Order: sequence, then C-alpha cells, then structure tokens
Amino acid sequence: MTESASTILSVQNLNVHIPTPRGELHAVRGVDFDLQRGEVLGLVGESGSGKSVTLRALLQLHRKPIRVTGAVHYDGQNLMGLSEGRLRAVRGAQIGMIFQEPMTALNPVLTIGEQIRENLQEHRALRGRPAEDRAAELLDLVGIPSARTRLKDYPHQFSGGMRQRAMIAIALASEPRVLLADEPTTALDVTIQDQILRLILRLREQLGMSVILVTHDLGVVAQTCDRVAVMYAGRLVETAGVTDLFRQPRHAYTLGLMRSLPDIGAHRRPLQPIPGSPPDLRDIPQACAFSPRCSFSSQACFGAEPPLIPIRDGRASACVHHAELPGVVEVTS
Amino acid sequence: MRATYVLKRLLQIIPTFIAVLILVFLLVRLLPGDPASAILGDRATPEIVERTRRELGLDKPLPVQFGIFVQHLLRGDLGESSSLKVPVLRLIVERLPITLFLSVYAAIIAVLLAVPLAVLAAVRRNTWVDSLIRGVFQVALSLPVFYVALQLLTLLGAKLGWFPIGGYGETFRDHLYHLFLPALTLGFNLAAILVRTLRNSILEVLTAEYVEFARSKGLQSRVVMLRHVLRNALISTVTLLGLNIGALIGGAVITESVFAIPGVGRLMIDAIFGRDYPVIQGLTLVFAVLVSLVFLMTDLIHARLDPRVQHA
Amino acid sequence: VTRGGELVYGRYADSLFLDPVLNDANLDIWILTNLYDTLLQPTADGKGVQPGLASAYTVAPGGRSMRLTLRPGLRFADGSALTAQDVKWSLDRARKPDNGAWSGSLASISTIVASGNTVTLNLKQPDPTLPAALATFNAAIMPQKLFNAARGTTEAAKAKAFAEKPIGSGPFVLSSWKKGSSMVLKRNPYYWKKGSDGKALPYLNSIRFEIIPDDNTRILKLQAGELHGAEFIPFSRVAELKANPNLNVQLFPSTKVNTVLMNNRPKLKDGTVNPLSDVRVRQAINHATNKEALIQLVTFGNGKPMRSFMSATTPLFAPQTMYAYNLAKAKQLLTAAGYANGFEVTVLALSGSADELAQLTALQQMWAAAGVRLKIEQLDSATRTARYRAGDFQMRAAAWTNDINDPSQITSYFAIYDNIQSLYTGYKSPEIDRLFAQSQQETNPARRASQYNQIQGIYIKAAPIVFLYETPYPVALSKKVSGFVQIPLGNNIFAATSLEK
Amino acid sequence: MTGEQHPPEPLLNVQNLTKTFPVRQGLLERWQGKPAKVVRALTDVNLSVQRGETLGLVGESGCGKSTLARCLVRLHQADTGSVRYDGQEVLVLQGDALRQYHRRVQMIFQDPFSSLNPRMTVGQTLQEVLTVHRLRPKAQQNERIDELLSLVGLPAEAAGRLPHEFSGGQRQRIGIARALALEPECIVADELVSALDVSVQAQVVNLLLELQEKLHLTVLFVAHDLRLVRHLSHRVAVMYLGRVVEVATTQDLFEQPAHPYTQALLAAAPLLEPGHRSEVSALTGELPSPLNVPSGCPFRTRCPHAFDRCVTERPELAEIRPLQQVACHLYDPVDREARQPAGAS
Amino acid sequence: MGVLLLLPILAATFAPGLIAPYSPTDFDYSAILKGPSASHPFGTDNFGRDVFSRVVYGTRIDMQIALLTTLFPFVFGTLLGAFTGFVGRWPDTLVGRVADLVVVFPFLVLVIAIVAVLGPGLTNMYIAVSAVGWVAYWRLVRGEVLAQKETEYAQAARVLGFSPTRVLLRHILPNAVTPAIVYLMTDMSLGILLGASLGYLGLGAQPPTPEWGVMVADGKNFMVTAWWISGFPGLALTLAGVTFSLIGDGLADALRPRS
Ligand SMILES: Nc1ncnc2c1ncn2[C@@H]1O[C@H](COP(=O)(O)OP(=O)(O)OP(=O)(O)O)[C@@H](O)[C@H]1O
Ligand SMILES: Nc1ncnc2c1ncn2[C@@H]1O[C@H](COP(=O)(O)OP(=O)(O)OP(=O)(O)O)[C@@H](O)[C@H]1O
Ligand SMILES: [Mg+2]
Ligand SMILES: [Mg+2]
Repeated sequence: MTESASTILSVQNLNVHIPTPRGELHAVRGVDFDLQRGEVLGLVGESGSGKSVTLRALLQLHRKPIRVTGAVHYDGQNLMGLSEGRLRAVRGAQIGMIFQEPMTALNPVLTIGEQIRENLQEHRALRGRPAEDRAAELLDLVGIPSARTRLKDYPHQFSGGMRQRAMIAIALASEPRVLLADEPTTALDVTIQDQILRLILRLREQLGMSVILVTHDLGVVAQTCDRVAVMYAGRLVETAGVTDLFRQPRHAYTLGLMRSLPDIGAHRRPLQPIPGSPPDLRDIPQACAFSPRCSFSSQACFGAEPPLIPIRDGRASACVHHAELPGVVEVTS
Repeated sequence: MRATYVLKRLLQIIPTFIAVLILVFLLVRLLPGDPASAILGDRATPEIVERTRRELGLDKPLPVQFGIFVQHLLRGDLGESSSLKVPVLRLIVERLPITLFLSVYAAIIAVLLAVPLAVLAAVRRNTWVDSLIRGVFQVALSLPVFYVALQLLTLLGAKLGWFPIGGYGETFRDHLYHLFLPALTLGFNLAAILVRTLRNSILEVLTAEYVEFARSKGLQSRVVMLRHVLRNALISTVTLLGLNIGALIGGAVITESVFAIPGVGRLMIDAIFGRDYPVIQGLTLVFAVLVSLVFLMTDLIHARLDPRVQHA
Repeated sequence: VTRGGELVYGRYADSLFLDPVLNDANLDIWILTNLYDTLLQPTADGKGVQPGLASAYTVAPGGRSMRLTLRPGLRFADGSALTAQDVKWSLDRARKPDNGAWSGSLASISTIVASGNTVTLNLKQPDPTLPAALATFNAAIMPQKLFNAARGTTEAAKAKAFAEKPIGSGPFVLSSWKKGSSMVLKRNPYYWKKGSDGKALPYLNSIRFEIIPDDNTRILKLQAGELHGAEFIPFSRVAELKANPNLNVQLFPSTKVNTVLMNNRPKLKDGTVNPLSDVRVRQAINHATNKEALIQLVTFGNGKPMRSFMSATTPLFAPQTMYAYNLAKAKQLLTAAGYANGFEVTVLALSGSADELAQLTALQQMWAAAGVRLKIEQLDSATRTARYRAGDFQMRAAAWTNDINDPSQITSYFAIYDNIQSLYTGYKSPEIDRLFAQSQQETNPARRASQYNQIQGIYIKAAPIVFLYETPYPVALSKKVSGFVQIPLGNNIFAATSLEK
Repeated sequence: MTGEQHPPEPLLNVQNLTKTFPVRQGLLERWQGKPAKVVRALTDVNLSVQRGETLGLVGESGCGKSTLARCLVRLHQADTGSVRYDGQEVLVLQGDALRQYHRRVQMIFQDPFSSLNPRMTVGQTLQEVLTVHRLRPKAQQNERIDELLSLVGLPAEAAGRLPHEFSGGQRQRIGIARALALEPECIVADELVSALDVSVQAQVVNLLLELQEKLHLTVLFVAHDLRLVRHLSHRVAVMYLGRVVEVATTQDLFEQPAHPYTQALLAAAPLLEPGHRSEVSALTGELPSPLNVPSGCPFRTRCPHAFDRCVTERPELAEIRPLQQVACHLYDPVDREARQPAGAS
Repeated sequence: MGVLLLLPILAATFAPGLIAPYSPTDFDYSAILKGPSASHPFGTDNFGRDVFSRVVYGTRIDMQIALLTTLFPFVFGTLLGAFTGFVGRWPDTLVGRVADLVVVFPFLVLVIAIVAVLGPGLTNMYIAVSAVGWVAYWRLVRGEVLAQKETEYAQAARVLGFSPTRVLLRHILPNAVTPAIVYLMTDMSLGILLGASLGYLGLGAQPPTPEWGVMVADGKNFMVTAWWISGFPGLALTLAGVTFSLIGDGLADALRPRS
C-alpha cells in the first residue's frame, strides 16, 4: 500500500513478539495498513487475535521484554525507534488512545479532573484556572452533566458509561489528530454504546480526527466505520470498505463470522458456527492460520501463509479462495 | 464525612479497649509466682513476703482487685510500680516518648529505604539489581534482630566509632544521632517486609491498564511512576506499615535492651519478669490504645490515598 | 590526684529503693554506702572494720555494752549537723523487728543512750558480730529531722518519700534519678573524710550511673569511651578486655560463692521420694563435679574452688577438705544409695542468665557421666523464687554474697533451719544449731574461730549443697580511673575514686 | 395464536418477587437513625415460564437479571413473593427437598473462566455430581461421564484434563454437561454465551438448541444480545431497574415493542447493515442507581414520553394484547388515545 | 533453587548423625573457643563443643520449631477462616473482634507474656505463638474464602445441590488456601527467629539443646573473640530463611491454578 497525501498513519510489516513462560508469542504478524485523514477504520477480530497489541504497538507502549518491529509512519515520521522524549510529543498530543476497560483504565486514586489536566499540562502547557476551564469544557463536550463539579469526582463515583466518556475526554484533551479506540463500548449496554459511538462520530466530524475503532462486534462496525480491517491470529486477513465487506466478504474467516450470526428468518434453527477455536500464537503452522477451521480449505492453503494481497476495488484479502466465496445470505434485522 | 469517619473509627476502639482491660488484668493475675516474691530477694522471711503481699493488695479477691483497678484508672491513676516504686503513669510518660521516637524514626528509615529500592527492584525486575536488593533484604529478614543489632553496634559503633553505643541523648539532634543505629536495626527489618510487598504491588500496578493509559497520554515517565504507579502501589503498603507498627513496638523490646534505651519496650520486659502488675497493666493499655490509634491513622491515610474507601 | 570530673559508670540494673533499712536488694545495698555513712566501715579487704562516723568504739568488759565516739563537726549533705540523737534514732529504726529484712543484725541491742558526742549501746547479751553490724548499710545514720519532714503520714510513706531524694552523710548525694535509666550522684561537700591531698573527699564532682542491662552493650560503650567503668563484666570477656590498653580490668576479691542448692527433704513436694535426701547421693554429686574444669569453662579461669561453704574472704573462714573430683567414688556412693542406674534431677535456673546456664550445662555433662541426668528448667526470677520458697524444687543454682563482715550471716542462712530452712534446702543439724548459738555470744575470738571451724566441717560432710567455686567481682575501668574499690561485700566505694582528665 | 387459547399452567411461576441487598452501614449512621440503605435489585417481579419453552430475559446491566436467575435457583434468598415450580413453592424448600428441586432446575453460568473449579478435572467435576446425588453406581459412572461428554460434543479423553486446558467454548460445554448430569427439566442460563467469541457462540447456541430438542428442556435464557435472544426465545421479558416492564412473544416484542424502554433498546442495537444509523440517539441519560430508584415509573427519568402520572404512580404489568404485557401508563385505557408513543404500531 | 537448599536441611534433619562429626553436647576441654579448622570446620564454642555438629543437630530442632510454631496457627487459622468466611454473620463478627484484640498487642510482647505465664521452653513457646499466630491465617483465608464464595464455580456447586460442608471443604478451601500456604513459608522462618529472640531472653529452647537462635544468643558474648559461635548458626538461620522464602515463591507459582 502506498502512502498518499491523505494518509495520516501508515503501518508497515508490524510484528510483535511477546515472550511468555511457555514460549514466545508472535502476537502481531506482519500487519500493514494505512489510515486516511478523517476516516474511521474498524479493526475486527475475535478475542486474542492481536487487536489491542497492535494498537499499543502503534504508540510504542510495549515495554521490554516485548519486541516490536516494523514501521509506523505518522505524518511521514517513523515512530519506531523514536526516543521516549520525542515519542511523548506524539503520544497524547497527536495520537490519543482510549482503552478497552473503563473500569481499569482510569487511575482510581486521582480525580477525573486531575487526569484530564495532566494531559493539558503536558501537551498544552495549561495550568491552574485555564486548565480547569478547559477540563470542564471537555467533560461537557462528551456529555457529562454539571461537568465542573464532576471534575472533583473519582472514577469510582462515575457509572461505566460516564467513565468511558471521561476517558474519551482525557484522550481528546489535547485535540489529537488520531484517536485509537480499543473496544470503547464492549463493556457497556447498548443504549450507552449507542451514545458513545455517536459521540465519537460527532467528534470526528467536528475535529476532523481519524479513528481506529477496535471491536469484535460486527454490528458496531457496520454502523460506525468507513473501512474495515479483519484480523485473525495476529494477521490482517482482509481489508475493505464497510459496505463491500458486508455485501461480499473476501475471506473465508470473514464469511464464517457473518454466517455464525443469527439470521432473522431462522428462528431457533441451528446457526452456522465456525468449528474449532483460534490457533495458539506460540505455534502457528506453515499454512493459512484459518485453514484448520475453514470449510473451503484446499491444498493451496497449506505450505505457506497466504499474504494479504490487493484484489479489486481497493480491497485486499489473504484468502486463496477469495474469488470462490459465496455471498452472504441477506443479513437484515 | 471525614470527621464522622474518624469518630466512627474511634468508637470502634472502645469495646476492644474494654476487652483488653479485662484480658490484661486476668493475664497478669494468672502469672505464676507472685510479685512479692519477685520484689523480695532470696533472704526475705515468709512474714516479710506476706506483709508485702498485703501492701500490694494482692490478698484481696480478684473482682475486688479489678474494681479497685478500674476505679483508679478512671481517676487517671495507673497505680504504682511495685518494683520501681514510682507511679506507673510517670514511668510511661517518661519512657513512652522514647519508644515512640524510636518507632517513628524506624518507620521513616524503613520507608526511605524501602520505597526507592522497591521502585528500583520493580523497574529492573529479574536483573541482578533486583536480585541484589531482594537478596539483601531477605537476609535481613532471616536474621534475629538482636544479632543484627549487635553487629551494627560492634561495627558502626565500636569499631568505626560513627555512632554512639546506646543511650538516648538530650536534645532532638542527640536523639536522632543516638537512636540512629537502633532505628536502623528496626527500620531495616521493616523495610525488608515493605520492599517485598511494595515491589510486588508496583509490578502489579505497572501492568494496570491505567498506567498504560497514562503512558499513552505522553506523560513523563517520572510523572507516570510517581503519580500513577507509586501512589497506587503505596496504598497496600501503608496498610502493611500500619499493621507492622505493632510489631515495631514489639521489636523495640529487644532493640531497646541491646541498645540500652530506656523505653517502654524494655520497661515491659522488666515488668513481666519482675511481676510488676501495675506496670504491665498500664503499659498494655497504652500499647492497646497506641496500636489502635496507629490502625486508625492507617485507615485515615488509606482513605486519603484511596478515595474508594470513604465513599464505599 | 586529680579532683573533679564526672565518672560515668555502667550498671547492669538500677537501684530500686534507697532506704538503708527497708531495701532488700544488692542493687541498693551496693551503692547505699556512697549516700549514707555508717558508724564503722568495713576495711577494704572485707576482713575487719575501721572507724567511720565514729572515730572510736570500746566494748565494756563482759561485752554487755558498747560506747562509740562520734567525730566532731559531722554534717549531713544538706549542711545540717549530724548528732548523737540522729544516731540513736537511726539505730532504733534499724533494729525495730518488723522494719525490713535486716533488723536481726542489731537484735542484741536492748537500749541506746545518746549524750553529747557519744552513743552507748546496751546489749541483751554479748555480741561478737556487733562491730561488723554497725559497719553494715542498714546501720547507716539518717537525719531524723529531714526524715520526719518528708511527705507522708505513716512511717512507711515517709520512708518512701525520703528515699526518692535521700540525704545522708556519705561522700555523695543523689542529684537526679530517672528510674531504670540513669542516676546522678553529686559530691557531698560536707563529707568528713580527707583525701591523700589533705582536702575533703570525694575527688569526683559527680558520678553518673547508666543502666545498661545488656553485657555486650555495656562493654561496647566502655570500649568506645562512653563509660569510664562497667560492672559485671562476663568472665568470657575478661581476657579480651585485659588486652585492651585503655582498660583496666579489676577482679575484686568477693564473698561470692557459687553453689547448687539441693532439696534435702525426704519427700519432694509432689510426694515422691527425694534421692537427694540421702547424704551419699549428695556426696556423690559433689564428687562427680569437676570444679577445676567448671572454673575453666564458666569463669574462664577466674574462679577458685570453694574450700568451705563460705568464701575465703569471710572472717573465720577455715579451709576444709572438699570433695575431690572422683567419678568412681561418685558411682560407688550412688550404688550404695541404691541408684546404680542413676536418676533424673531437675534444677531451677534463672532464665536469661548466661553464666548460670553455662554452669548448669557443664554440670549436666559432668553428672551425666555418673548417671545423674540433670534437667535444666529455666524460670523467671519471680516464679523461681515462689517455687523454692514453697520447697517445690530439687536443685537450684545459687550464688551468695555476704552483706555483713562476719560469718554469722552466711551461716545462719546456709546452715540454720530456723531462719529460712537453710536457704530452703531443708537441711537441719542440731550440732550446728548448738555451735552457732554459742558462737553468737562468744566474745573470745579464738573460741569463736574454733566453733566456726567445727560448723564448717559438719556442713561440708553433710553436703546439703554442691560446692562449686568462688568468683571475684569483675569490673572494667578506663585507665583514667583510679581509687575505685568494690569490697568483698560488694559495696562500690567511690569515695576515693578519681578521674584523670 | 388466538385469545381463546388458555395458556396451560406454567412450569415456573414467579409472583411479586422482591429482593433487596442491604448496604453496609456504620454504627454511627444507625445510631443517627438514618434509614437503612438497600439496593433494590428486584421489585415485584411477575413472570412465568411454560414447560418446554425458552424465555429470553433482557435488560441493561444491573437491572436485576442475574439476581432473578439466582433467586430462582435459591442462590439468593428472595425477600418476599413466591416462586412456584410445577405447583410447588420453591422459596421455602430446605435440605433434601431443595436438593430434589436442584435436580430438576439447574443453572449454567456466564464466565467460562471461573465457573469451573480450577483444581478438579472434568471427570472429577462430573463424577462428584453423580456421586453426591447417587445417580449412578460407581461402576457405571465412567460410562455416564463419557455419555455426558459426548452429549455436549467433547471427546471422552477430556475427562482427564483440567479446565485451564480448554478453550472458553469448551468450558461452557463442560458447564452444560455438569448441569445435565442431574438430568434436569429446566435450565437457567445466565449469559451463557456472552463471554464467547461470535464464532464460538454459535457452537454453544447450537448445542443448547439441540439439547433442548433432545431432552425437552425448559430454558430461561438471560442475555443482553438482542439478536441471540430473538433467535432462541419463544417469549421475551424485558427488565428495567429491578422490574419486568414488558413480556411478549418474540415476534411481538421485536416487531411491535410496546414499552418505550423496549423501543429504545431495539433502536440502539446496531444493525448488521452498513450506513443505517438513525440520526437521533435512542436514549439519553444514565441508568439510575438501584440504591435510589425514582418514584413512580422507574424509567421516567429517561423516557421521552414521561408525563405527570409517571412521577407519582407506578405502572403495573398489564396485558395490552394477547400474550403481550407492558408496565406503562401509556397503555392504560385512560391515557391511551392521547399518548400513543411514536414507535409503537 | 529452593529445593536445592532444602536437600541439606532435610538431610541434617533426618540423619544428623551421618553428617556431624561430633556429638552436639559433649564437651572437649582441650578445644575451647578454637577457630574454624580442618577438624572443626565451624570452630568450637566455650565448652569445646563442635559448632558444626551443633549447627547440624540444631537443624532438626529448628525445623521442629518452624513446623510447630506454624502448624497449629495454620490449621486452626485456616479452618476458622474458612468457616467464618463461609458462614459470615455473628461467628465472623465474633472471631473478628477476638482477632482485633489479639493484634492490638504487640506480637512479641504478647508471646513473651504468655511464655512468662507458662514458663520458658519450646512447648510453651508453641502454645504462645499458636495463641497469637492464627490471626494472620484467619485473615488471609477468610478474605480468600469471601472472594471464592462469590465465584461461579462455588455457586455452581451450591446449585448442584452439594452440602455446604462439601462446597466449603472440597471447592472453596482448596482454592482459598494458597496464600496461607505461601505465608506459611515466611512464617516458618519468622518462627525460627522468634525462637531465637525468646532464646535471647532465656525463654526459648533450653540447654543443651543445639538450637540455632539460642546458639546465636549464646555466642553474643563472643562476637568479637569468637565470631564463629554465633556466626555459623546465624548463617544457618539465614539460609533456612532464604530457603523457606524461595520455596514460598515456588509454591505460589506452582499452586496458582492456571487459567
Ligand atoms: N502482556 C502480554 N503478555 C503476554 N501475552 C499477551 C500480552 N498482551 C497480549 N498478549 C497475548 O497476545 C494475544 C493478542 O492479545 P490482544 O490483547 O491484542 O487481543 P485482542 O484482539 O485485543 O483481544 P480482545 O478482544 O480479547 O481484547 C493474546 O493471545 C494475548 O493473550
Ligand atoms: N450480592 C449482592 N450484594 C449487593 N448488591 C448486589 C448483589 N448482587 C447484585 N447486586 C446489585 O443488584 C443489582 C442487580 O444486579 P444483577 O447482577 O442482578 O444485574 P444484571 O441485570 O445481571 O446485570 P449484568 O447484565 O451486568 O449482569 C445491581 O445494582 C447490583 O449491583
Ligand atoms: Mg483487546
Ligand atoms: Mg448478570
């Protein structure tokens, strides 16, 4: 994939190795993608497929002994191998991140206000009164009523949805140009999820941000994203525009995912699950990682792992059989 | 909120205190060997022993003795030491500050030693630095206090002459100087316990999502370490420190005798061996109040550090 | 001699009650004479008496009265005069039968007459021990007026109040006292005795006693120069400190004898037969005891085997033939007593006393060879005292020092059942009782000496105790200190002590 | 279905079930006479489950779904109300009778990682059930264990392994096998598949469907995934803040939701169709705390149609059309014409 | 690592006679206070006893102390913690109050006082430590049981119709006892140290028992002239402490159920 003027973040051959007591985990394996300005890119995949690890790698948050290789170009600058000092100017300031668990991602012993101001102080050199004002403004922006008084509250005094919003406020404090959102709504109820996703989309409009939205909920993807990257066992297996993807998946795994969802017409009929479970990332066979669970697998899937290659209409797939895959049966609700 | 919280905790001490009172009274009376014998030497005749018992009020039935004890207590009279022939209150007033000074001093040394070293060990986990720090403190934990005390005395006191051997001194600076070795002895031991837990909680906190989040904000690592990691890791450590203050006061028993410090620890041991009931009673009550207060303070500090506590 | 300065002296424990009459512990006794002077004083060798507040005394023929002449111009430490009336009052107080543990030493006095600067003691019967008794702490002269002015309504309360801030006529006067931690004595400017420079003693301005129970700490402080002297140096450290060029280790001869007391009663408290009631068994145990080895092990060569039940420093001590170390003999005696296979015996020890423990550990080993299996039961002093007072013991380790410069005290405690059951051993010998009664009124020194010789012979044969060894008082002093004595009775005499600058 | 058809006596009948959890209070507060604080987890819940039916139970987090499920199997002791199972009062059962009840009604848990004792092998886990209830003589136990494992689609060799050696989906199967060992008639499944990946979810859902068919199980299916509930359930109950606010057949509920909350819930659920997001947010505001339940209708603080009566009076569950019950004043004949909500057909 | 250190300890515990060249109690008047040498690798003490042999024989005593000071507190504290944590209500409150009472006293002072009541010696020390030591285990286990009680497998066990006793003993306790076991290891070395401290005060093991702590205490007068008397037992104490702690860490890893 080539970098164009509208590309804000470009990831090439990203690899993450995590040593564990029971062997080294190759959690992210040669991931490439571009993020365009103002775009919401969905990153989907099942639990453990490497979504969060990828996101952390983009900000160089991994610590020794975890090894990260590859290149992450932000605005033309390679973040990989940047000093901690230089990175700090990017983290939070240019690229903000919100985490999966609103319960655990806020420091329980600092007030929400302190946690917002911390960011303002670091990147906007705001202190005292102006910082306070700006913090209140941010909380208000994410829809927390009586924002100024709530600044003095501790995270545990907020409900789950409010925490998630507070976290967004913190990440947005210094108006980053890219927002990395790691399953921002997984722990929430649908009604709250709805509010949060709307909030992110609205902010994208207002601030012209680009967003990478990590999720495993295909519904969220369909409703929120412009483009989707599907991850399986540490690799991207398919990228496509959101409409294309839902209309015609070009990877057996994506297809399997969609088929395993209940179908409106088929009340109490058996679903079509993907058999088996995802592979152990410590020991990946020399083959398409999905092949053991795939009903389309053939000799061609073995021998080497198929790379993610462009197919038509700006789509890419790592499936040998991408051309043969049937369309999805009408999925409407 | 804060005031009622304090009051509530204070009220909780009272029943414990009453139980302590009864327990101490009984415990002391269960000691075999009567105080008269303890006070009198080899040569006293049975008549003298009997007379002394009468003087000490030991011939009365237990409930009467308890009644008298409580009555006096309410008047602020803790009785008179049967061996030192001095009001117990005066003894305690004289000696408690020394032990408190020593304990606080030791606690401060422990914290000053433990916090930076625990941070270092945690940050450099599984390197030789970590192993060294943990190893040294493990050894410290495995040696008897009196042995460490005597070695420190011999080496830093007698051989190198850096510190005085025992005593307490007159002025505040004197106290600091005189009590340095005993405080170090106690503090090192406490630090060993603290380092272990603090290191583990730092390691735990380091993996917490909010630390990652803080880093993702682009904060300086110092800020992340102090404000986010340490502050959370210290919460459990404060509780541990509080729980160990009791042990610290207990440890003072031995340290005070090795370092010739006239504190309440030594007084207690002398009193136990000398069957000095009034002193044992008085001191136990003071210990009980003291430890309860320390627990209370620990709770308050904990509540300060951890906002979740008060509101829960 | 250098005058002035403060001597810092490390004691292992503090005094408790500074009343000459009502006190009962060596911790008090051994420093009391620095505060309160007596009419007569023990000599430095402990064998005789010398003039004190009284410059001279005469005993009437027939021994029924004694006349003492006071020195002129005597004063108490507050400057008030010390009169014959004070003497009479003090001695009357000291001999009142229910006043303290020591009144018996003055029991022979029937009346006291004070006139001018003489005091006459009229006696019920002749008393050869009287001069020694008058040189003993309990016969110290106290200021009657000040005592009566002390707080309190009862005699006992006054005594207590006075003892908190005692005023006597000794070389020093108490200046401050933090119980259990430190005590400061200041020079008494009115002290009568003159030093070698012709001026009044004492040389020192003050003495500061620091209480340091831990032996090691005491020694370390001494080595570090924080103390000028320290008492109770463990014998294990004597050689080491002797080698220290800055220190002077003194082994003052003492009246201290170290023994193991046995329960001589036929039955033990629990009703079982007591093997130790058999004299052969007691003798066997004495034979099984290797005194020389014990002295090496426990006192590091600083002791001497006992030659009687009293120390060689005691007046009228007469060396006896003791039980030689002889295992064969010991076994033979045991066999004869029906204990061919030995037996088990428990000794009460004072917990925390390293020396006692070392001693008993060694005995354990030695006696095991003869089949006597010694069990050591460590008890705190209170429990231990209660146990042996009740006769509930088999053996206990004990050390003794005389308080009076006369053999009668130790004899009455060791050998006379009617006092305290011969130190609670239960030993009783009519023969000794008779000899002792005679000796108490015997004014002829030669005859008294012979009575004492017999008493000692009988006692040794009966072996109610295990005779071990005598030990000196080990005191370590800075080389700067001179003129300090600890007399055999244990009294610390600082009157002529001086401190080089 | 027509109105004349009288529903048969329900297998499980819950009436006015209320459950509160006391909040710990200090001595001082009690002395000051402050009223005891309680979490109102369930308030007057009415619900029935027919034999052989699958009843879905949905609602926001913390609305009391699990509490209800737990009260049914007596993991919680309800405060007041009644639960009748097959005509028999369940809330008073003790000892052996309770054990007999548990043989008939089993619960399957949500968390695949904590619902199995990590120190017991699968075989031991199953065997314990068989032994305690004396379901099979010792000699036949192994055979039965194999049978149970194959019933949930696990290989026989799984019996020797510890839970951590299995994937989440497999663990849920073990949990199901454990419940099935008792040969129950009724299963309470609390968020059975919520923690599983979609690809695995389907496997477990299929298993459930298949077992229900084979063993004629009655199922209370607690979940928050509306899509799944719709797929599995015959009827669905919607809870809000400790109350059941709507019960209807699956088709009615999804096609003509009556309660404003149900409508909001359905509107907020993301569709699987790109670009179909409606412009307005389905709901605003937070779920109120169960410590402090609003007066009147609990939903009124977030309800777009709330009016004065909702503040003062609590709406009761009432039938608005056959087999559809709603607790909402909007459907009270008095207010009906005036205030029919927009979403309802 | 911990296991490696444990081997000599076990050997010395079960077969001291095979390792020690001399009797631990026999005197040798010809070799008093001799420094380490070929014939006496750790030197001799003031009675001419071989320090090495005493250290070796002391192992058994100290292992006994380690075990007996902790065994009762562990068993009693654990069972009580399991019971009150599981049952809750007034038994829990009651035991909590008693525990409060116990912790209000400084541990060492309380133990000393109890030993003073009962008389010195190891047996009484065990009793004293037991009277106080259970609280730590009670707390640990109670807390853990409270947590485990809420886990789904514990709830599942109840729904499966298992009796409360079975739920507690078979399901909750095995999962709740790990921290107590890990703490047990620390506690064992603390127990030895306590024995040493009481020995220092004359309340611990009685002579001629070769107990490390008492040996260190006995050697305190010889620290300058004959450091080996206290030095080697001190080393043994340290090694034992390190061993227990390493085993504790190892156990913590081994006992943690994998998920
Ligand atoms: N710090 C770590 N140490 C060890 N393994 C890790 C670590 N972080 C992630 N992993 C492993 O890396 C793999 C990818 O994890 P990742 O968190 O990226 O998954 P994910 O796609 O975000 O899943 P989820 O949807 O559950 O959040 C998983 O197998 C995970 O167990
Ligand atoms: N043991 C308990 N003690 C106190 N409060 C409890 C307890 N269990 C549940 N609650 C409270 O009762 C209310 C209902 O909880 P419940 O777990 O039933 O909700 P739920 O609908 O199952 O939610 P979720 O979808 O998150 O599982 C909540 O406010 C919860 O905090
Ligand atoms: Mg993730
Ligand atoms: Mg739930």
